[in-house]
Amino acid sequence: MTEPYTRRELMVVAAGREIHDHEVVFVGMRLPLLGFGLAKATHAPDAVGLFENGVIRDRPAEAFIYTMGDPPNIAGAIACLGLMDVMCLLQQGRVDVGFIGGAEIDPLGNLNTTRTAAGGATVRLPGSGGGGDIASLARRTVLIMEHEPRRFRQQLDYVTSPGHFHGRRSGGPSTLITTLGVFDLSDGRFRAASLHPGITRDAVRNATGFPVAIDDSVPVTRAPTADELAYIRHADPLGFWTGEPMKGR
Amino acid sequence: MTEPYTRRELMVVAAGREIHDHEVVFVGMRLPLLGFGLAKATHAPDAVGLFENGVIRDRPAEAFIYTMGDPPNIAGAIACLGLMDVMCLLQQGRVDVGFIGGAEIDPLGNLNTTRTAAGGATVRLPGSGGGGDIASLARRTVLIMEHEPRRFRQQLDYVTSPGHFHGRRSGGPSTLITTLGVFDLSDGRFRAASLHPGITRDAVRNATGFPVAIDDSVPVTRAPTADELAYIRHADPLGFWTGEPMKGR
Amino acid sequence: MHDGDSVALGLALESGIPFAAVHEMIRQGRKDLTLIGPISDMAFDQMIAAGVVARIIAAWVGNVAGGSGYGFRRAVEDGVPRSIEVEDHSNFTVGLALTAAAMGLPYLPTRTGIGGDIVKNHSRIRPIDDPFGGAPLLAVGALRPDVAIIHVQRADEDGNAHLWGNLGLTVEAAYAARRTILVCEEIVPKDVIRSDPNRTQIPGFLTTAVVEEPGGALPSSLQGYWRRDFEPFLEYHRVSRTREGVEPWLRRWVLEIPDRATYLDRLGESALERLRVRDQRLAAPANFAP
Amino acid sequence: MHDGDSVALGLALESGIPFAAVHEMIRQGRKDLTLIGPISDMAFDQMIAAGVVARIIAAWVGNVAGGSGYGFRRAVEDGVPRSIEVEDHSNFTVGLALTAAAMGLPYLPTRTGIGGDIVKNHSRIRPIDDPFGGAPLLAVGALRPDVAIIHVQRADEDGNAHLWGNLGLTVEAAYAARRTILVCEEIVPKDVIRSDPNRTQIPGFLTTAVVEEPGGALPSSLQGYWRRDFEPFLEYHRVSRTREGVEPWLRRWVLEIPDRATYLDRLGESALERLRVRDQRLAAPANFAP
Repeated sequence: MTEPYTRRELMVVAAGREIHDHEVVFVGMRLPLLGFGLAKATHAPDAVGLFENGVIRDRPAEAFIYTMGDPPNIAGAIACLGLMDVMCLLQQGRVDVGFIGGAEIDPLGNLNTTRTAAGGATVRLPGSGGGGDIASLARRTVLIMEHEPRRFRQQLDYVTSPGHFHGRRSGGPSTLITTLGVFDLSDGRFRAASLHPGITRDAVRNATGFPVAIDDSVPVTRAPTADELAYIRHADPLGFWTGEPMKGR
Repeated sequence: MTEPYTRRELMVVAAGREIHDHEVVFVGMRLPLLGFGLAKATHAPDAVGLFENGVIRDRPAEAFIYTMGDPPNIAGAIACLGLMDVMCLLQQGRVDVGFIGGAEIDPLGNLNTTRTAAGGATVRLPGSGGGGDIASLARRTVLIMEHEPRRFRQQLDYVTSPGHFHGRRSGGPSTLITTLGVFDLSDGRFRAASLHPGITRDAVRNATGFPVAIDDSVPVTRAPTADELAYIRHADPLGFWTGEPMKGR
Repeated sequence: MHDGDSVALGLALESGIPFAAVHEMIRQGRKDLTLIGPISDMAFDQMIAAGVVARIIAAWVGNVAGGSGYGFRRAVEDGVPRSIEVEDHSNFTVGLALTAAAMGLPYLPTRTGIGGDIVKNHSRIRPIDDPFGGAPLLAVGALRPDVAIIHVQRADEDGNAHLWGNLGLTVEAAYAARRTILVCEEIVPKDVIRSDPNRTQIPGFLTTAVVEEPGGALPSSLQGYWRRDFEPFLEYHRVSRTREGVEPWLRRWVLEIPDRATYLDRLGESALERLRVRDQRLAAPANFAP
Repeated sequence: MHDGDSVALGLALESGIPFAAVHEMIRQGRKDLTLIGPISDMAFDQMIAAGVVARIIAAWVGNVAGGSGYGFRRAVEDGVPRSIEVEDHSNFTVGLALTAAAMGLPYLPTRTGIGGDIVKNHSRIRPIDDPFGGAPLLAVGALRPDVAIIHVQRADEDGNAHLWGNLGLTVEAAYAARRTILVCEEIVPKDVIRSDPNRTQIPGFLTTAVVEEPGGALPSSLQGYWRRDFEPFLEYHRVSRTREGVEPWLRRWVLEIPDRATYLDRLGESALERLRVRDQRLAAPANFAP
């Protein structure tokens, strides 16, 4: 009987599992950052993390960081390069996996973080940041989203970060981790790989604005181990990211 | 009555005069390097020197250097950038004047440092180094040469460093400093600006394998002052560059 | 600085944002500025909310801690306090545009963005063929800011700058800009700069002006000098939800303050003490002896 | 290293030339190597004279102190000891070719060389139009070396490298190469590297192997560690005038020596003492405390 955990702690564990040992990882903030630290602490000790500001780390920051530019993320880094350096490594294909979040997603794994008319009037969102670049150039991408009907749309108003498209030469979304489950997006499918404990097929279907394949045999997302929870709570002691709903960018 | 000086000391002084205060100078080795130091010590205290290896200096090296990469040229530099950084500044038009030497020259100020059949059989020369880039991209270039008939050719076998050519959009050779005189090459002319003391018009004509304009009123190259000589002999105490004939690259 | 200038700032992403200069531009009531940067955290949002901006060339405009930039949204969605144009980029495409200018080139090729909407019908980006017969590419046109404003740890009086920690697009922008203005924590003797030429990110002949303004990047961080002051980012995010909320904030923290020194006084010594870095974690020695 | 590999070295120009690796490649009797670099000082000339080179991609091949590279001349002019192909470049075009590969691009545009013969009928350089309608440009095709060999001051066991002083094209080549081999003066604990992440020029995941070989760059210099040993350059220039002169030199200084340690013994302790940097001129402190 495992101890209680939040849905975001479960998502962090799922994110960590997407990182293999020795991989070069384009790390985002929030859940992927925790997932990277968790992977380093468990099954991927030799993974290396790149940040879009040019920072390269082979271990997580020693203190909690709110942004990738916070001083604890610089102190003890193995390199502080420029943004162009890491983007060029990305374009060269030296980055194995990148994490991206989005406000909206479509069945091909396209993400929108630029503008949406989903609610009627057009709402301006912050924009791409490095998301569009990671989506274009990483060998594979892992997407992380709030699983809500208004965010899972058959047709996006704007594609900020390209998913699978005709003529795509490499990369593209491999996995989507949501508040309801984990989904396999490789080669343009949209198939449930696991549902989080207590989440029904109908709950997923009702929260997804387009058809999603869910096998009868779909497993339950593995619960975090005590060690995994211990790591996450050490890294996010106030539950800033794992206790409350995810935020914007 | 000034004290005796070598022809190369005279050339150093002439090179120094080509540098104006506050200019950004792509410095070569040997005579131009001494000329840069001389200009800094006299009329151009705020000139800045760039080297193709990425070094930027606002004062000469503290010790004699044989190559631009020698440690005394790094210690006390204001910046050590990369080769691409200084080349990009050059391509941007941020470099006012660059110095280049060559094995052969033609009437348009084209230089050959790649290969020549002047002596019959083809002789392979070292190549461009940064010379071709400085010739292409500096706002103006100053050329430095041994003045010998075999080097001053109507037609070169190979143009390593472009001089004036049809369709040239900017830059090009402005001045040529030789062992016999100083020549104005601006806008494609080849005109004697001054002849070194004791050098006759005929001596120049006989040493130049193509027509050269020499006014009857052509002045004599101004002799080095005692201060200028003092600087040069302090900077090149053994006469490594100013006592003996110029070398290769 | 002139009205209508294009200004690159916030180039190191979340750290070293020259807020002192940002607030001074607002105080001076600059008009029709074009802001250029990768992500600006809340600096761009404050300038937009203050009405000094006509155009944005950026990859992301918001508030890193909070998400949305409400000043940005009001300007784009409702034209309040004025409408602005937005040239959308990714971090890489805005970086390529600045790098092209830094290299003295009209454009740079790239593969980023293909298949997405950012690069479609973009005024600065167009499809090109690979002259060597490879896959199709995009050409990102050069972007030369009128001014780049850069906060660094130390510089000499000639504007040779030592900068460490985050770099982002700082160097590319300094090379690309027509004028580069340095704000530094300390103006140091030339020999400090000369002691470590590899630490010089910006050579002085690219620098137009140097201003000594300690704490000029607060509330953003500066490695070895200032921690990030997190609360002001959240506070601004809260109050900027409405125009009625942001205007008093602008008066209190920008318009009614003559300069950065007063801003720091208003923060208070206990806050400054909490933010000032006192510990030392020095770089391992590097010997430049010849 | 394999026969037929393309090898980039001498990337910092006159300093940090990995002569220990150069001599080892000669000892191993490598065949048909392609050498890539801006200028190589006498390293390329020695490899050519030893017959291990089939092709040169460089801006300048000679002996900086002396001028001509006689081994290079014999190979090009007379096919002795074997003929070689030469792909001529300027420093900028060979840098652009490596940078294009480092950026993951098929080419980079430039204006350098227009009007000269280097860029005419060049296998890697062709004329292109500016997609934005400006003046004609040249496209320099990407150059991806099989191996880059780089001598640095210090690295950790993962191959994160601190390098200072001359950089030249070192970083671009490390990014561009399929495999990067580091030769360093000292392998240091990771915390030394981590103490100054801005000094890290090459991140470890680009490094294939790290070799600790103090003095491995002699007779070229390495900032803070070794002065340039000038005489061997002049001596090699003298003896390499003829094939009969260079072969005994190669035997004495390369072929009959098992390794770099023996080379240093043969130089003698007094020479090493004269070349070893004992003074300290340390970089000004940079604080990375968070």
